[in-house]
Amino acid sequence: MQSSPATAGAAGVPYRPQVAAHFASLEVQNHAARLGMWLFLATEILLFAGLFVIYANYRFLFPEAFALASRELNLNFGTFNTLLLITSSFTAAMAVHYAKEAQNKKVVGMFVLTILMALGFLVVKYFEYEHKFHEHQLPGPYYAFPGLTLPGASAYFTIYFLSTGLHAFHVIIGMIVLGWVTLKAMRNEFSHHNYTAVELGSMYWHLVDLVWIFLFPMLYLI
Amino acid sequence: MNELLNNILFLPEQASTFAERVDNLHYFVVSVTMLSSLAVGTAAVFFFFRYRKRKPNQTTEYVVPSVKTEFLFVSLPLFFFLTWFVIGFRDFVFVSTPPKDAMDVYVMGKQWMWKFSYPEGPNGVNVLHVPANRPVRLLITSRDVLHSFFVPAFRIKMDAVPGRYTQTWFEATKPGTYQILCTEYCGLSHSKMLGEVVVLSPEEWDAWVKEQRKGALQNRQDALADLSLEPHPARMAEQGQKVAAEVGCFKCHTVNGEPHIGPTFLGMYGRTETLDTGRDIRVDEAWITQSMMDPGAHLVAGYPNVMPTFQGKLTGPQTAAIVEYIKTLRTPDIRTGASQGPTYEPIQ
Amino acid sequence: MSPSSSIAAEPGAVPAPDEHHEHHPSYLVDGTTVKSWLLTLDHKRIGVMYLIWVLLFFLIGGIYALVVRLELLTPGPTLIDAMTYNRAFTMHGVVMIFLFMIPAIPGAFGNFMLPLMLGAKDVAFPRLNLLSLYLLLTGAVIAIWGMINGGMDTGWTFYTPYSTHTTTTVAPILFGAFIIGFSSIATGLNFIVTTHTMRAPGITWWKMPLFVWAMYATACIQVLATPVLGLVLLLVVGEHIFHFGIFDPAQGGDPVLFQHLFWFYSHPAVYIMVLPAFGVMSEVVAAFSRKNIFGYRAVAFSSLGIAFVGFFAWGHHMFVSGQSTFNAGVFAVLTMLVGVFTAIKVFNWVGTVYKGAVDFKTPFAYFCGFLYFTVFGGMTGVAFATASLDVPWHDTYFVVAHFHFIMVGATIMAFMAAIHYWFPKMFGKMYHEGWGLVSAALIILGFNATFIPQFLLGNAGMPRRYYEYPERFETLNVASTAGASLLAFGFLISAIYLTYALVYGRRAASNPWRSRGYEWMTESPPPTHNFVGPQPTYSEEPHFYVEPKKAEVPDAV
Amino acid sequence: MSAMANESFKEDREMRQEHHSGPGKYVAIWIALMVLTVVTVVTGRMHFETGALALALVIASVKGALVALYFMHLAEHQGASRIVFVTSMLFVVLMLLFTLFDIGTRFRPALPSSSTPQEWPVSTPGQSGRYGGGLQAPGTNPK
Repeated sequence: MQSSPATAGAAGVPYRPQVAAHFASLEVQNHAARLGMWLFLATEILLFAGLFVIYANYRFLFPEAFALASRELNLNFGTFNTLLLITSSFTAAMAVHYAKEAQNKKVVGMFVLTILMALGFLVVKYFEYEHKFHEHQLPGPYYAFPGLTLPGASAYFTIYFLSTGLHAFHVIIGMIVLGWVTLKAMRNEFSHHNYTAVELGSMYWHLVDLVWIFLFPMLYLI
Repeated sequence: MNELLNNILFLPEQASTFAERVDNLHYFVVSVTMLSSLAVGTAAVFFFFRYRKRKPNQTTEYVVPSVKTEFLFVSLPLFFFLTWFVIGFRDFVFVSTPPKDAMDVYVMGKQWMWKFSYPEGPNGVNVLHVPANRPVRLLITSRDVLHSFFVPAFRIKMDAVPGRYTQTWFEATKPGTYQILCTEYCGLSHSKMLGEVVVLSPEEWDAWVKEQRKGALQNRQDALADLSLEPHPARMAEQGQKVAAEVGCFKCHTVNGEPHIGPTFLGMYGRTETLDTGRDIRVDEAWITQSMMDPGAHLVAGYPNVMPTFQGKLTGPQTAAIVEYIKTLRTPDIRTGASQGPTYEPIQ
Repeated sequence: MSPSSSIAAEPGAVPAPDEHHEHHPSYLVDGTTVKSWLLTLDHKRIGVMYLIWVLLFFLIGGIYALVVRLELLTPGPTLIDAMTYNRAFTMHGVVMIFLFMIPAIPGAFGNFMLPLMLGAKDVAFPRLNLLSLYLLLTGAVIAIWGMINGGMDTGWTFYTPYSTHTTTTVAPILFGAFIIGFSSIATGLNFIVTTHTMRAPGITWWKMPLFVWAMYATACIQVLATPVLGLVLLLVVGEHIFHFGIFDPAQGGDPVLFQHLFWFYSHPAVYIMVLPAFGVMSEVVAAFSRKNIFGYRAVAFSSLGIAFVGFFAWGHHMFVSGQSTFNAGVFAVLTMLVGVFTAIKVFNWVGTVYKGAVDFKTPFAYFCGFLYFTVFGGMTGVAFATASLDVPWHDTYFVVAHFHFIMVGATIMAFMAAIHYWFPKMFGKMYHEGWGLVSAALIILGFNATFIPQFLLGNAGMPRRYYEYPERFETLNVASTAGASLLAFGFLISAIYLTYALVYGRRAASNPWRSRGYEWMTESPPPTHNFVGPQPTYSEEPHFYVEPKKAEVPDAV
Repeated sequence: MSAMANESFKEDREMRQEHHSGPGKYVAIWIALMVLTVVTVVTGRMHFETGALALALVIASVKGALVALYFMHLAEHQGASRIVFVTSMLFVVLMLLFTLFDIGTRFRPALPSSSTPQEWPVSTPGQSGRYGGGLQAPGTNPK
């Protein structure tokens, strides 16, 4: 699903991009692919917006519980993950830069770095989750953390797990998309004429980063 | 005129101050709608005939509206819509803000009945008594899922949300009996969740309250509730819950799934329990009854033998009612402990 | 995902070069294998497949509707027990909304007509287009599986906490609806990109047919609203299985917040259903009164206006839900604006007929019905938005009648008009005009006979979703059920003569209506890539009947 | 392949006005993002009484804008892409505002009852807390 807008436009014949029969020119085709990707990203933004709305409402209702519960999170892990994700976004942007210059090796390198950092992000997330499970800081009825019994604390952890879980799912999808683009780069496919796949894949990755940029202060810093 | 429009529109009788306000707006909206639709419809039909096609491949003039026409198209509906909004929202504020001197009645919806309580008693099931010509504020909550309290004759409606109170109010204008309906889908017997408002004249109301607070009418009240539309097993379960509260079952048994001094009632019926003898039994009516009468006989493993016998303390129907009640706690769709709302205790 | 990747190398969709250059086969016969249909990338074939499926879903939803109506024939239990009834009305709502109303016009006619109207060879992402059809079917299969294995009894609004605690099969049906949401997003995304990038020379934004404008506005709503529904459905499924407590009052959750999120999608969803209908009708009224649209820009803008303001009117579903009075006021005013935009459209449609040349054919008959349903459905909608009138009407049969008028009535009229108007375009056959008019009359009459009693029932105070009802409501309910059977009879007639026409109908001329909509500038049925030879030029706006240019409109009559 | 022309050339050209600049820009943005992250963590740790959330959100918005404008090339692409992004943001904000309006102005007891328990008077005159709610005492109750 995620990759469809990206692939649909670019009929993937190696080395030389081909214009699908129904497009007037390659430019239009790339424009369509990019616009499609933006629309898809808009749907992703609205998807997360639902969670943001839930978060905002419950934070409004339970300000103290949310403030105290957020201090239960490990800020060091969170900060590290933020820096990691921003750096991975940077390498993804560099990949687009190299793709335009047809330096496919460097594209591969940048994307491998990005994927490794994504993996690192997930590993850190795993340790955070494990700690939460250990402390019984779990959603809703499974919440049994004796250190914080204010009403709303369980709602905080419900939202924490839902939003970071959904985000982690997007990280995984992003890794798959980037992996696929990396494979194409290994086949030396990209050049100034044909870098749409790199661009769209990295746009998706930037969105994952963008969402985290908002999730981080919301969850860790209030 | 009012009467006639009421009949044409199939509206129920007007029995509250709000009903009159709503209906006036209703008549206004309906008449404007009908007149303007008639105008649009006539224009359309006239055009259909006047400008019918006379030859194949007929060409037409190129007509575009002037700015003036478009302005008319926008401003005319906008004018009426905003007028209606002003009137309607004024009335909406009226019905959402109870007067300061309103008397309070607590309303609780549960599957599938309405319970009413007055701050100083009494309680009622499915029948709400109120005095005429006096504002009554309803503080509405729910024990389980969403319900909605609707009295067509008063034109009022408000959702009952579990765990919190919503409010609405009315001032009944004439004594009589009016139907209460539930308008938020709430499960199997949603359409049976009916009740009635009995509006009493001030003298009758005073007498009624006095009598109720003496408790003399409690029996009659129960009888009334028995005749209500509520299904029989639910009624028994309801009684069972009352009895269980009265004799103190809940001191040791929870209904929210947590083990306490005794095993929880939640999901007890039909559950397989391991007894202290090591034997597994499936909880049924007989076992529950026996446990009430001779608690030590078949003790669930892990619980102390501290329960007193209820032999002779409970009548047969009461025992059956408690069993019925425990049976209702069997399925996950019975929500217990969900509501943070008031706990209604029976008036002694 | 699999269809999109597996068809990457499928050559069946791109036909081999044809020897007879002048004799391109129509899309219907260009490839006759089952595979050439199921894996086609041709927007026209996808549109036809959508049409077949949504008609099937319409049949399922219609059967549920008849069951519900039959049950309500008498005050007590009539035919089925309460549980079955509760499931039946839920399924009626779910099937009709998610499987018929939302995909119907965009999926079937949007897919077919949008590229033709833009002078394009296909939509921007043909594979995504096919994927959206199969996502719809996947979602439908999951949901229908859930319906067969238990069904759901929450009503189509899935209000928590009932939906998270009922023991019926909530999870598969909501998950099915979630997948259908992806299909809807894919369609919308495709249409927006197509409109932006695929317009042929001459078709500037202000020369796009109004159907395209309506589809564009619809697509914006689909893209922006559906993700929120997806999230909400997932949360409800999660609640139902794990009891997170996100909307559970026992854990501090707020059921009213669920309603906010739900209606943030589901109110705009009403416009997903009705805006395409407005678009179809703008085409039909222009074609059959042989006139340019009166106030073209006003109609186009009002589509966008409805799409935008419609997003911020959702709170009028919640006037008596415990929402704040202040919010009720804000949402009431914004709802009035939707009413104004709709009124602009109505006036301009009537204005279009002015000085026209009305050809009273079946689609135009449906236009009359549509106008009627839109005016009365719209006006009752405005009445609801006054907030105080909503208090007695909320969740009564008045609501049921209102949305069946505006949402269903208008959409069904447009759907039927679209079938009739574009039947020769899509299939190259002609239906029987007389039967068309008869069944249109029956459907419009039946619709009124069904729902006018329901308006009165609502006034009298009968709540919706009632299995049994007090006896004083019986007469009106009987009238409504009788009307429903008339309605069903009307649809039966159309089904018969349309099927007959499909098989035995006489060949239609390329442009039997002599319409000057852009979609008629190619042959009917169109060849696989829509145009043979030079691309048509679009120098005039659509529905320009001032001076006929015979050379451009191939007309064989 | 075929001679399909297209009305949207102009729009397309606007979108293609890209300036292929060196990696320096990306490095600068990356450093800015890292610095802003450190800033938001440091200020977040201070736990300001007022405006902590607002400050955090402002910093996050700046970071988000940097990512969208430069990493996602929104600064170079004009036209539809920008409209799409801005519209989706607008809808998020409006959705937040309308729901927050609601809980901000709702009848107090209609909020989750456990949210602010200390502010709920458990008993009010004439109600003796038995009917549980801790509602504001109404003006007068019937004798």
